[in-house]
Amino acid sequence: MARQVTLNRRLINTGVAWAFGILIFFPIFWTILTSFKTEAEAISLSPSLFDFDWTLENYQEVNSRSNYPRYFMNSVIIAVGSTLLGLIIAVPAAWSMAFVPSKKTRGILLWMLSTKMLPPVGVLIPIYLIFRDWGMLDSRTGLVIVLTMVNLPIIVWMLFTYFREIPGEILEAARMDGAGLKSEILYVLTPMALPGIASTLLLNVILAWNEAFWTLVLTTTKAAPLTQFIASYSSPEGLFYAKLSAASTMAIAPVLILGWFSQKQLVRGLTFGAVK
Amino acid sequence: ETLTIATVNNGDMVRMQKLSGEFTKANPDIDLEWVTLEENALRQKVTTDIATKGGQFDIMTIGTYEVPIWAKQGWLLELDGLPDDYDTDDILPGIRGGLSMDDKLFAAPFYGESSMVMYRKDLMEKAGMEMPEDPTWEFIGKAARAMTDKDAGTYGVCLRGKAGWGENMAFLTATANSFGARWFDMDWKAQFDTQQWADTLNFYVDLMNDAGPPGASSNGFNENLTLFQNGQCGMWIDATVAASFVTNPDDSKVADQVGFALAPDNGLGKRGNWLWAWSLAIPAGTEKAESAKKFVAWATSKQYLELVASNEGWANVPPGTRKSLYENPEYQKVPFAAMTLKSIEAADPTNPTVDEVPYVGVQFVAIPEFQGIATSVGQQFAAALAGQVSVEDALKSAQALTTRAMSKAGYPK
Amino acid sequence: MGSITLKQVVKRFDETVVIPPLDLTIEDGEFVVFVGPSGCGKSTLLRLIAGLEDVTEGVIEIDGVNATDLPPAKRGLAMVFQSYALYPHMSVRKNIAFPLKMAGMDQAAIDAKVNYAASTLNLADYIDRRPGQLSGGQRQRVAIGRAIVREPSAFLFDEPLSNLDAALRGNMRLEITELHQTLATTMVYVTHDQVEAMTMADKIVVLRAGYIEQVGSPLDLYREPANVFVAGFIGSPAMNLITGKNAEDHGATTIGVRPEHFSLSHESGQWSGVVGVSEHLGSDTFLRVNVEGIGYLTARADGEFPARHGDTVYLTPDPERIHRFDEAGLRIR
Amino acid sequence: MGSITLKQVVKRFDETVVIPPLDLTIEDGEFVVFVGPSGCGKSTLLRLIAGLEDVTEGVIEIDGVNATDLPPAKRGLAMVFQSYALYPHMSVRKNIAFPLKMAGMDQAAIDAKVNYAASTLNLADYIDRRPGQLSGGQRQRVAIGRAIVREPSAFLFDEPLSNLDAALRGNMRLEITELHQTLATTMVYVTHDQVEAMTMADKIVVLRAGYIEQVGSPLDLYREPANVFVAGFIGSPAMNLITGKNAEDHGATTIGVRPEHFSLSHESGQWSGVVGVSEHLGSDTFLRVNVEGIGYLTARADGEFPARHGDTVYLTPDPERIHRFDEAGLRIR
Amino acid sequence: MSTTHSRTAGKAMLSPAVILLFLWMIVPLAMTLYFSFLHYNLLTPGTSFAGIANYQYFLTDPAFFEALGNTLAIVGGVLIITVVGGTLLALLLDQPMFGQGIVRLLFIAPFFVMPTVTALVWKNMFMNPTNGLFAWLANTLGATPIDFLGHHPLASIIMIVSWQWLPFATLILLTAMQSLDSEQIEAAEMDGASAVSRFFHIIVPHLARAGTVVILIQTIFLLSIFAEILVTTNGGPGYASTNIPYLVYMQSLLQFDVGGGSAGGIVAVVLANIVAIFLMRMVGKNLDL
Ligand SMILES: Nc1ncnc2c1ncn2[C@@H]1O[C@H](COP(=O)(O)OP(=O)(O)OP(=O)(O)O)[C@@H](O)[C@H]1O
Ligand SMILES: Nc1ncnc2c1ncn2[C@@H]1O[C@H](COP(=O)(O)OP(=O)(O)OP(=O)(O)O)[C@@H](O)[C@H]1O
Ligand SMILES: [Mg+2]
Ligand SMILES: [Mg+2]
Repeated sequence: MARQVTLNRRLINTGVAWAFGILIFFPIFWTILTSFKTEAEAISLSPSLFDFDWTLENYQEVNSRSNYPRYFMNSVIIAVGSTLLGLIIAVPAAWSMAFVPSKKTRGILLWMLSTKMLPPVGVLIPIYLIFRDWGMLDSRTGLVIVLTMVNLPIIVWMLFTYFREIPGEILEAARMDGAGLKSEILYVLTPMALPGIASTLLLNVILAWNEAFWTLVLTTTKAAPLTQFIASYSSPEGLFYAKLSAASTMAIAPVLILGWFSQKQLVRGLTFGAVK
Repeated sequence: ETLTIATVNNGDMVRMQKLSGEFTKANPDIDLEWVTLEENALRQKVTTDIATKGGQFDIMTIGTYEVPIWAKQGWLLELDGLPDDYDTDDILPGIRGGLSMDDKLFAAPFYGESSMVMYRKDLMEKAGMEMPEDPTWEFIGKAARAMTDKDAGTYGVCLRGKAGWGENMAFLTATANSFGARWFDMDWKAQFDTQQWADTLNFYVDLMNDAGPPGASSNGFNENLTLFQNGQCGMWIDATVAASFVTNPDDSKVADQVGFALAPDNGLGKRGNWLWAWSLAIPAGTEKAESAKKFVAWATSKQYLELVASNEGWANVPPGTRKSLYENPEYQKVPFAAMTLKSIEAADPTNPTVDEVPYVGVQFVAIPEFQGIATSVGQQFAAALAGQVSVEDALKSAQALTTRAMSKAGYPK
Repeated sequence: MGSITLKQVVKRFDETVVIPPLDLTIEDGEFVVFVGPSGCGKSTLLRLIAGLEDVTEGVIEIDGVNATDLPPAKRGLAMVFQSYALYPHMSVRKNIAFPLKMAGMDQAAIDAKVNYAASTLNLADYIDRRPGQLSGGQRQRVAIGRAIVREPSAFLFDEPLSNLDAALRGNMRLEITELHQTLATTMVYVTHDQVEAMTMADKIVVLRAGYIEQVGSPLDLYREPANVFVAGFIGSPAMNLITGKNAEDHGATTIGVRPEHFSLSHESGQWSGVVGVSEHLGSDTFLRVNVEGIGYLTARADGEFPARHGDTVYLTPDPERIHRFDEAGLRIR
Repeated sequence: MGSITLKQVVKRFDETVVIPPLDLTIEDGEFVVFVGPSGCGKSTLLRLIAGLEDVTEGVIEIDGVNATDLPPAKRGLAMVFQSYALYPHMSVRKNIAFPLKMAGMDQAAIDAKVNYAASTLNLADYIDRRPGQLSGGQRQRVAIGRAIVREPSAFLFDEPLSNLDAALRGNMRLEITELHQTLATTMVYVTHDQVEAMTMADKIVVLRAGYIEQVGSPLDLYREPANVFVAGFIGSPAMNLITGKNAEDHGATTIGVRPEHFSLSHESGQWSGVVGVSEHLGSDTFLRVNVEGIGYLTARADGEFPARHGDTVYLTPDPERIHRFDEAGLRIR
Repeated sequence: MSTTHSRTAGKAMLSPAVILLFLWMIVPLAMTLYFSFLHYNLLTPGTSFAGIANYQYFLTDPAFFEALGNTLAIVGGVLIITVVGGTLLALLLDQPMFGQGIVRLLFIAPFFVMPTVTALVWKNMFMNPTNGLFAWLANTLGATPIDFLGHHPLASIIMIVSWQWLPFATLILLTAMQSLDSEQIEAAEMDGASAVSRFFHIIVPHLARAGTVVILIQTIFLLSIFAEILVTTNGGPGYASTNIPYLVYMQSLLQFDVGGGSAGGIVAVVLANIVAIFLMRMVGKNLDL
């Protein structure tokens, strides 16, 4: 395999791959570009790539209209909160599945996954009523709990596949060395699985960030995250492409940047043990 | 005290949000929290909330459709004891009637609207025709086809096609009224198997195929507004509030070429225009009733209209709610003011159709089931417009599903 | 202190009996090696002693105290795993300090002990590296260091050298032997390597399917295997086991002759046969000889012994060193 | 048919020269083993022959035809990889049939060949299993089967037995040797196992850092290593290399004595020393003896030789078998 | 590892997750089940027992079968596009090239975008038949712009969703591809397999596990695709792009028919479980969990 690859072939690969890459990325690029246009240019029938008057007025407008920092903070709190809570519940569960497996382990795991297949609309009204009764409508706590439950199966599965790759002997060694369960998990397992835990964390932050059903249904103002922010731009009177683009850019940029920085981690983690 | 206000993300409401600083300045003990959502999302949210007594909102923006239904359920707080200078009697009677039950006001209109024809004078001239003040459907059809130049990207008429009870069905129900059709007979039997409906829908689909823009079945108010502002529509029959947008030179390329006319008729005595008011209501059971009332009164007052006028000019004042506005000489200079008032006055929610009906509502039927049914029917009609089913089949499906839903809901009651 | 006694210990996984009732005594300071074919239960036995598995029945005593229900950490034993089981995220120092930290020892005492262990095991130079940056042998030493600092009453090793290459294995073998001589602590060592078992053990325990076949010193087992199984298992290349008429001549069902106990000649001898494969290692030559009426026998000749495929050679077993077994496979004394 | 000739072959990875100009001829039917320390270029050389790497300079001829630019599949060679490289999703049958299928052979012919190979290699019982369900030795056999069916003009093996345990390795070694005797096809075999090299090869090629240190039959290399490197590399335990006065006495810079070429005594002999470690294997005893003025020497005694840590013993090298090397490390003849 | 102690600990550690998930699943589900037997409309106060009427109406709704078909079409269509496309793109990205890191960044970006934003952007800025970029492209090329959402609603949604998920499939398959033991490819090469044969006989089977994960995860998310439909087509025209979740949504939140919506929800749950069973079978076979 290590035979010389001719420069030509490499150049062709590069060209084709970049072409596809740009094609796939184009909608995002275009959105970002449009956010710097005036409305008239945004909707112009002969769009221009760079040849327009760059303007920040859409961002100013969006900012003056809605309290972006609050939406942003809510998104951060909800995404990070639900992920951390999820980890706290999932780490022990995954530990148990990976290191003390029983005949039921596999079934439990698959059952957990299957709960994710239930369409949320089906249980909307009951959840809404429960939340109302518990006074958790429009509360970040409530949302953190919901998103934790929604993503828990994925967290457990990812952690499980990571933990499974850690040789049980190391945990036994820790046990021989006098570590109790807590020390074993805290000092040995968790640091060893750190890359896996990190990628689990990342994926779940992203999933929670983008969750657009429960976040819309269960929040109004105090706890409303960026999905709500976007929803208020979704179809006003007139198609304000430029403002929509600006709002979209503001909503996706944080997670896009996070995703880009952690891309390697993330992809590796996403394989759910399918790649050894 | 913090008031949570649910509003629609349309231009007038957004403006109110921006101007609300004036209100908080005057009432420093009241804070305002805004939930600005797209119309359908807003409706779902507030309906769920009020029906389950979630208590998340202190003020809700709702329409003439919801008010009578909700008031009947006792979900809304009666708007009594408003300040003297509020002048309830100044509200246009048609609008006020739609927001009252047993003569008690349950929501304050923020703006009111009917529908009318907006057209391009230049294109009309080019086509060698002249728009009367009260056109017939036949004239509209002819003019639209004459104005169409698809190669140049000009389409004779832009009409709503996007499915939804507040989108294409608002337009089509109002239009059907002028064709002599109705939703239900006095026994609550669906009427889509009538010739009147067939005529309505055939006329609409043919017209759009010949003279409408591509993709019309996805066009709602927003899309058509953009098309019109961009100079791609010869005529547009839609909400009167659009008049201020299409005549605003900042946003519209054709601002100086827009003319107005009443919604068309078919000589049957009913015009194809509707009546709607976005209104502010207070859910029963809120603990902040006093403050909420204060805000509602402020936002729908005469003073608010003046505030907008002084900040943004008369053309941007929320229209269609107060007689006094239309008596204001300043406002009369606005090109569409007269036509808007005429249109509003031409609509009669309590007697919307040629034949007698058991319901109220011009472009809707004020029963809870209507939203769902009309949205489904709207889907059928959108499919007909997109050419995916024939007009005949669309009507058949509409008839079937309406009958099903009505019998499920237990009509006739 | 470090005597270990197993009394009627039984281990079942669900229904399968892996260890049938088994008794074993390991004296304080002894180096005991468990050998046996793969799957015979060596690791299981070790893990039972360590407390990493529950015994199904029976009693395990450590230093005369019943330890059957003690958790692993309380048994005062240290274990060195086949995979080393080092903590990859900790430096060598932290790895070695871990058991002390878990025991709640104070930092100064920990440092002293770690430094002492590190210098004993020549680990000082890479005390701050992570295990990933170490060679196999160095890792093995760290694992031992981690075991040593706890001053356990006994060390347990489960095939600790099997991941190393041949040369390193030789060295580490010597190091562990020296360690045993220095510390004089009980060591229980699982391996399936002949050489390790023979050279390191004070006492070898030969297991088969959970049963103890023989317990004894390496040379005892080599010289006087208790039965056919041990005879065939101990020694490399394996003992030639001969049945039939030749065995009967010695009053046995089976007789055994080790390859190194034949004298070979090209001219004359007790049995003649044809060379099948001859393996010349330089130092020795191993011949597989097809002897009529007996079958293939393996014989060791010196490195210079000229023999090629197809040659006829004569084999004479050393009469003193013929092992005799009865029909039950037991040694006839 | 299967001669392979390398003429002035050079291999560079970017700037590092892995194989400096190298000439080598492998005769038809020969069993050639490449040995050398890790990283010396054994695998690279094999892969150059296979066509899996491009040569940087030089010519490779197979059966007298210039094959330098032929793709691997066109060279008529078969390769057995260290990791076996079986196709995990195919049954044994399909694995073996794969090269034939790729060659477009018809199904009946494929079946015949596969069945023949399977029976030759005793694979028939698990012909429908997947590789994942096989033991290491069985997998190795499948890999060989896949190579055989193509009837290549030469087999290339890259450490094919290194993933197997000792016993299995011994068996497979014999099987491959027998296979070579049966097929009489050229085999090129890379290993770092002494025993494999010594017992299997017709010809051993000793490599160091890409250079050929010596080419010859196993016994040639054992008896007459061309230089110190080969002397130390071939033979196990390794030859004792002695410098200084003792060497000068023999007119050499370095002399070498193999452990098996000492005679040992408790009473008298040429060199006296103190036993450090004695390893009793039963069949043999290896002693590490600390000889004054020389250092540690390894010596082999027979299994019964009584020697313990601290005993004094006398070593006498066999004068005939002292290897002498000059200051360049080359053998003095 | 398996002492009584550790097994007890194992159970104790697993139970919070199991119990919480169980509650999260069973409580709302039980309520939904209960509601599904009631006449319960949010807009008309009061409830009454409805028997199986809600199910009857839901299942005989002509929209139901269309929605069922659409659901499967969306899941199937997106899976085919992403898995096949992802494999090919992974193959491309696996080749030596310049700037692979940046190309990977470009590829993965769509996965991070909120579904709502995705739908809004595609609908307005690309697929809009007059102002969209596609229309502009068509006009520039002298063709008639396609009315994507009006005439090919389902295909458009499949396309949008595929755009979102293609990166996921590509990158996982790429990782899998890179994990292929190079000796296997070399062995195949020695065995005379051409590049195409190597692809089909060695690479594709090697990707089976990763492919399974891609299919599993995507199916989980695709079965409840909702935001994309709501934003772009509202399920129309007709029912052309209504899937089961959207249908349930229409019942629950457009008609506020909690009874009918609950019946629909239960039906959706049953259907999802049928899919789940098939899927889990496949997963069980391909992933040694
Ligand atoms: N957790 C377990 N569940 C069921 N059976 C087990 C378990 N652990 C071990 N066994 C069985 O117990 C027997 C003994 O296993 P053990 O690991 O002790 O063998 P071993 O002698 O160490 O073998 P090796 O030399 O291969 O390491 C084997 O048959 C094995 O299959
Ligand atoms: N693709 C490559 N790029 C750069 N250097 C390489 C490459 N492949 C091998 N080398 C270098 O070439 C040298 C010889 O490697 P090779 O694999 O042939 O050694 P070897 O003799 O087979 O070693 P071992 O016994 O460990 O298998 C090594 O120094 C190695 O680092
Ligand atoms: Mg074991
Ligand atoms: Mg190699």
